[in-house]
Amino acid sequence: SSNSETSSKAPNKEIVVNIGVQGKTGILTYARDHKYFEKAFEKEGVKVTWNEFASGPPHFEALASGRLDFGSVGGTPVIAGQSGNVDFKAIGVTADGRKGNSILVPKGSSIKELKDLKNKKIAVAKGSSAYNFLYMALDRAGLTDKDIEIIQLQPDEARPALDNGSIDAWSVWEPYVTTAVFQTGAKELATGEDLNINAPSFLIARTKFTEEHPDLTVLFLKTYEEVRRHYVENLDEVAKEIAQSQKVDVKIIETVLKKSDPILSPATAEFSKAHQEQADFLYSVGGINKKLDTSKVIENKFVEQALKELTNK
Amino acid sequence: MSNQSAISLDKVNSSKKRVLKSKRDLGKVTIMLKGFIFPIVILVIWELTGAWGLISPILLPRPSAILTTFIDLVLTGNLIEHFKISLWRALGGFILGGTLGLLVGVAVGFKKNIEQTVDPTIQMLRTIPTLAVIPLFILWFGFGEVSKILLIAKGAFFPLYVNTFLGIRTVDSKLFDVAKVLEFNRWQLITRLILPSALPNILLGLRLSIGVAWLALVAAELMGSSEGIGYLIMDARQFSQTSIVFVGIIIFAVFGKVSDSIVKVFEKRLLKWQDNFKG
Amino acid sequence: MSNQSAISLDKVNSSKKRVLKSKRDLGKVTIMLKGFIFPIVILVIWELTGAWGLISPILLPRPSAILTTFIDLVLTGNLIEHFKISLWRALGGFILGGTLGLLVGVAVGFKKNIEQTVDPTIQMLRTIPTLAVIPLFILWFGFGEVSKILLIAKGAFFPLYVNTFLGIRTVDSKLFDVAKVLEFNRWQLITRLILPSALPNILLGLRLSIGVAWLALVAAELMGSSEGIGYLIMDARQFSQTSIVFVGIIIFAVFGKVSDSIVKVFEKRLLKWQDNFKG
Amino acid sequence: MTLLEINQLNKTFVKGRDVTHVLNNIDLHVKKGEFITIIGPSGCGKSTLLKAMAGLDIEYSGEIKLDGERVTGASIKQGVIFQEPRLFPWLTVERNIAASLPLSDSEVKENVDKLIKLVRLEGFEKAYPKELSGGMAQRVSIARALLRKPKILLLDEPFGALDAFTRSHMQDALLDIWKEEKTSMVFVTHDIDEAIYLGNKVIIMSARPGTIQNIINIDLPIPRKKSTKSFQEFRQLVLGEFEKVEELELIDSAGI
Amino acid sequence: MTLLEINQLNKTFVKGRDVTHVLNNIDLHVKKGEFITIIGPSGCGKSTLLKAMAGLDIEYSGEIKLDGERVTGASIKQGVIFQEPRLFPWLTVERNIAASLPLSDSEVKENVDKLIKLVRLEGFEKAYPKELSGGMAQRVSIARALLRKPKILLLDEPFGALDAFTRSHMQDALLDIWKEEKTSMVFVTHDIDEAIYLGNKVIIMSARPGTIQNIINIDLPIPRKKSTKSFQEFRQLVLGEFEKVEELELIDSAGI
Ligand SMILES: Nc1ncnc2c1ncn2[C@@H]1O[C@H](COP(=O)(O)OP(=O)(O)OP(=O)(O)O)[C@@H](O)[C@H]1O
Ligand SMILES: Nc1ncnc2c1ncn2[C@@H]1O[C@H](COP(=O)(O)OP(=O)(O)OP(=O)(O)O)[C@@H](O)[C@H]1O
Ligand SMILES: [Mg+2]
Ligand SMILES: [Mg+2]
Repeated sequence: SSNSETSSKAPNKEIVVNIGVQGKTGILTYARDHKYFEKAFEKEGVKVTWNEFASGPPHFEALASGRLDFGSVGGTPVIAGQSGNVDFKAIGVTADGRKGNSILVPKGSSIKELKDLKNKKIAVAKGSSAYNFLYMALDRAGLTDKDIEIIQLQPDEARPALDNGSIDAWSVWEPYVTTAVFQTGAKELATGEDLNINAPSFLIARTKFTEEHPDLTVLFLKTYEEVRRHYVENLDEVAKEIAQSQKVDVKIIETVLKKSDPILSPATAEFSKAHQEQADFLYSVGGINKKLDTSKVIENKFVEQALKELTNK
Repeated sequence: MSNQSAISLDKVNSSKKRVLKSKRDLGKVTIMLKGFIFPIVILVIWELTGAWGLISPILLPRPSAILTTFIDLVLTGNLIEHFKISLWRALGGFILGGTLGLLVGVAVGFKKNIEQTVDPTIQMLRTIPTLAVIPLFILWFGFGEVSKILLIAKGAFFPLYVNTFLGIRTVDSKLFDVAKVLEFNRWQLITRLILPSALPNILLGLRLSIGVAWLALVAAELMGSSEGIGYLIMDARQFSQTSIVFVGIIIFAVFGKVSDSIVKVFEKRLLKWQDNFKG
Repeated sequence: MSNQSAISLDKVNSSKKRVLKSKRDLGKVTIMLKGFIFPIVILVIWELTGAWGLISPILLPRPSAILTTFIDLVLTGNLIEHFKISLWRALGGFILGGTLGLLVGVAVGFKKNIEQTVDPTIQMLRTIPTLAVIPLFILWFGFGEVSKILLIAKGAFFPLYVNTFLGIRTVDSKLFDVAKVLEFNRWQLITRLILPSALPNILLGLRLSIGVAWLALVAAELMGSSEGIGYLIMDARQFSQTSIVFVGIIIFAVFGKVSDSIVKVFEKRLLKWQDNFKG
Repeated sequence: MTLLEINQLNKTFVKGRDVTHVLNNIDLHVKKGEFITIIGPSGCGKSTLLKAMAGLDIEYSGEIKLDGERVTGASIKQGVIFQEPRLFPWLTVERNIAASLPLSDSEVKENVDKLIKLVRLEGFEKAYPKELSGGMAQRVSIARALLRKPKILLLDEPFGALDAFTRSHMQDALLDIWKEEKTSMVFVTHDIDEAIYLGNKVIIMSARPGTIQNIINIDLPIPRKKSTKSFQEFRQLVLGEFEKVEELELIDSAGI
Repeated sequence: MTLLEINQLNKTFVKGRDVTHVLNNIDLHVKKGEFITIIGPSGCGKSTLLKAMAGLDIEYSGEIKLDGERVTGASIKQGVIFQEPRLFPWLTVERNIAASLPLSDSEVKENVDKLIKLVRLEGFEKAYPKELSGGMAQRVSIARALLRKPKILLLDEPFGALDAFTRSHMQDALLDIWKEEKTSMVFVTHDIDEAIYLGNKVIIMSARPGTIQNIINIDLPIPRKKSTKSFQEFRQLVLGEFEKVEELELIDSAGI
């Protein structure tokens, strides 16, 4: 009963693929700027439209309303979306997320290790991947949320708070981490890598779309993979390009890109487990109100086929 | 004869009065009911489309589902606590911003000189988006209650300011001449001429300000908060818990209407001297 | 003698008039300058505190830095394009919402019956936060321009609605009687009595609506957009490019002031018949 | 032939628990082409009565019929000149007079110009009400009512703010119109001379509650002269009646 | 002793390129305790002149002095009764009269009550202006001006909307106050009888531009009687002067 044009099976009607992007440094953003998808889908007579979002959760509102077909988001929004019963599939893993999140402390802070966070004010955006990361990091340090004061702040607001000292630490994701480090000399207290925390990010797709257009879904993944390969191989150039269009120091972009470490992979057992852990963890701290079986939304067949077709080529 | 007629008329009047009273009560109820026509029609259509599966419950949960969530939240989710906190914030911000708006509006309306100096700056500030100033507020005032209340106050300031200003500038200059002849001092000028005459506009500004305060609450509670209805809405949105979002929306709507009605009651009382078109 | 005096007076007048004209021009300039006192004082303090390193440039870049960024954005960053797009959206939303607000306000103000049926619902809608209705707008209208314009229209609707309503309800019932006696038809009643009389309030509503439209733009451009000043602001915040954020804020402020001034010019022309307190 | 008919009109104002009885059992018949003048103490209900006749106030008991039909609302059949000028402040003098009629229509324009001349406001066509003197504003409102050629014209102290000469001029102009158009007139005034000079009938009202105290038929030929003996006799008669109404002892010292 | 002194007053209204010359070389001296009445055609500038005397309009050439000092603004020294009642619609009758003075002060309250009795508005203390008749509103505004005991009282057609008897009563009440308080009075009226009945001097103005045409001293003893021969002689004199001003041919047909 979706009212989207894409759900129409009538062959004479033009099919439109709606893709969501967020941030300035992602593969999809890069692909949008170079019209990779337009070229790939043109052959099938399919049109591509782009929608930019400020963060992960709005993707799911758009998916639910049938206005969005594909997107790339972090693990936590995926869990949130599932808990909200949005009908979608996670059709591929885009990053292991080990380098994506960090806990930052301002320059010259007395906090040297995680244990020092006790009784401190820490800013984090609820529902983001950094939120999970903070809780897990605390867990590793033998602390709980009772030992610290959590301040709910979106990154845009947390940044000035960190700068003027009204918070002691900030759990956040890229590119905020690198930007803060470069601009104010903030220190990374702990990264996902340090703590060995996996937080896979996903490509998501509207279930109905994948059912009606499996071929287009595969095409989407294939195109994504092609762009990714080009992107990874030419990281320096990409960085320069983004830095120029965004008017940001190229060193920041380079660092962000290197850390983002994009992949395209099926949800392997390891990734699935990590993701399930994230969901269980969120439930245990009351972030979501029910226990989830995350495997229900994971759909590997498209990415497997896409990767196979690419190696065969 | 005149006496007699007066008596008979008195009778007519008193019986008429009784009829009038019950009629008036009935009238009031009818008026109230009229106001409910639209909301009820909408609710019914909404519930039915939901029940027939025409709209996904994730996007638009049915009224019954929202009601269930509402009861649930009241019983287990500290909804009342959230509401109280939001109410205090909105009230605090509104009182601060509204009072300032009124005072500055009076000053600017009163003296052309002050207007020429201050008004252009205020008009510039008016269109600065809230979301854009939040970081500065945090920088200057931290993210505690101060920032939140100031943010709400910023929103509440303008409608009252602008309306007070206009109200003062629509004071009839003929009455102003009277005030001059009677040698009103400044205080009397403001309290006996300007404010009463500007009252319809000021009360309108009040209603707009209350509305804006309530709206700014959402933005304010995005800022380092973990309580309040605004927080509840945005939090639920992150997790696609649409029925909670709607509980929040409905609380906003109902509260908006209630506070508006309260001001309207005052309006009726304070403006009984008016001889205006009543519709 | 009377003739003579008339002539001499004529001379006095014409020379007086010339003086008056240049005096008036001078007056206008002074008035403009007065309006700049505050902004300039603030700018200077701001620049100085920045130059002395009292405030981190990331939090609050100096005016000169903002200016540099501004020029840079104009030359290389399509600022003009962004501005045009935002302008169209704001204008579209404002025209849609404002026109509706005016029409509904006239209807509701005009007929008590309509008021009782429609106004309660509208007052409820007024305090529903924009951020909370965005998902519904996406559901119903997608992310395209329609959604954005509707969102802006939603904001622009209320101030004009409420002010028009009040304006109509402050029409002197004495003049209303005159209109009845002269058998004005409905159209004449609205165009010759109600609108002119409500004009001061309607124009105020217009100014508030334009402001709100401009503010709602930020929220609207958060929604699946990749152009516009609102988008520019939100986007720049990702890399803490504060000076871009400030360019956006200042564009908002300046535009707010400019559009306000335009309405005020109209106001002066249209209300020259008024005999009111001028401050 | 009766044009306007008022039967047993009673009017009360209710304010909270206070009931003010303003008009008491008013019976009045206005024949076609009749000129009726009303005098009475300030606050006795003259304006209230006129408002009811005009159909601007229908909250009364009793009935008012125009041409045999109940008056349920205002219309151009009943022209009204209010006690205050009540001009539209946003319209110029000529537009105020034309009001709902289009000035672009050359016939309307011609009539408006004629009336402006009649009320002696040439040169002020484009002036706004705030630029007029009190008497000038009142003359504009007179012109406005005259433009519409109503069946019955209700005038509430129309010449109150005019000097003696402009007033005489306006009185005669009104009489001319009355004779030409056969408009029925109900004319409220405080000037006893004016009442006698103009009316076929002078109605004397008393106050609290407003009652018709007496009706005096003036059967003098028109044009009348105020200096004639018969005029002065009517004057004494009306004054005597009015005296009863007011029952004031200060009449003598007032030197009338 | 001169209380108010007007020298070479000229007043013009400028509107765009139009210049209207309203007052032309007005010279007028008002002695302490003098009662001056002004008559003149509608629109000749009487209200404009009064406004200038009151200090409400200071954009003129020439000078106005009160007690030897230039008038630069309004004050309670110059009491004013405007042509329209100009009541504060949000205040009841008694509050309108008290205005800036506190009714809680028993002396004020007493005076207000006395004045309410004087203008015959007992029972209407708590009424709002919209509940008053035209004449009642005017009486409230008279009471308001009288409460303040000004040095000079400027009255702009104060009794225009009152019936003959209330008017006589008010005229005598005003004369009583004048005699008791020695207030100087400047009284604008359209009623020639009233002008002669009240004034020491009648000032006759002509229009476009407003000029003082003639000043007639009325040296009749007070109280005056309108029926006396000497009164009627003054009446003829004033009428004759006024006639010149208006230069109308219709005076005769007007039957004055
Ligand atoms: N809206 C109202 N509410 C209460 N009382 C009113 C209202 N309007 C008029 N009255 C009362 O009705 C009475 C008659 O008023 P009306 O205006 O008819 O008098 P009038 O005869 O025209 O007097 P005037 O000659 O002074 O104009 C007055 O006593 C007045 O107080
Ligand atoms: N604000 C104004 N702008 C332009 N002209 C004005 C203004 N106010 C008054 N006038 C003109 O000044 C002249 C005198 O007006 P004023 O009110 O003094 O007359 P008046 O003698 O009091 O007449 P009335 O007896 O009718 O009250 C009129 O011709 C009027 O048009
Ligand atoms: Mg009356
Ligand atoms: Mg006057």
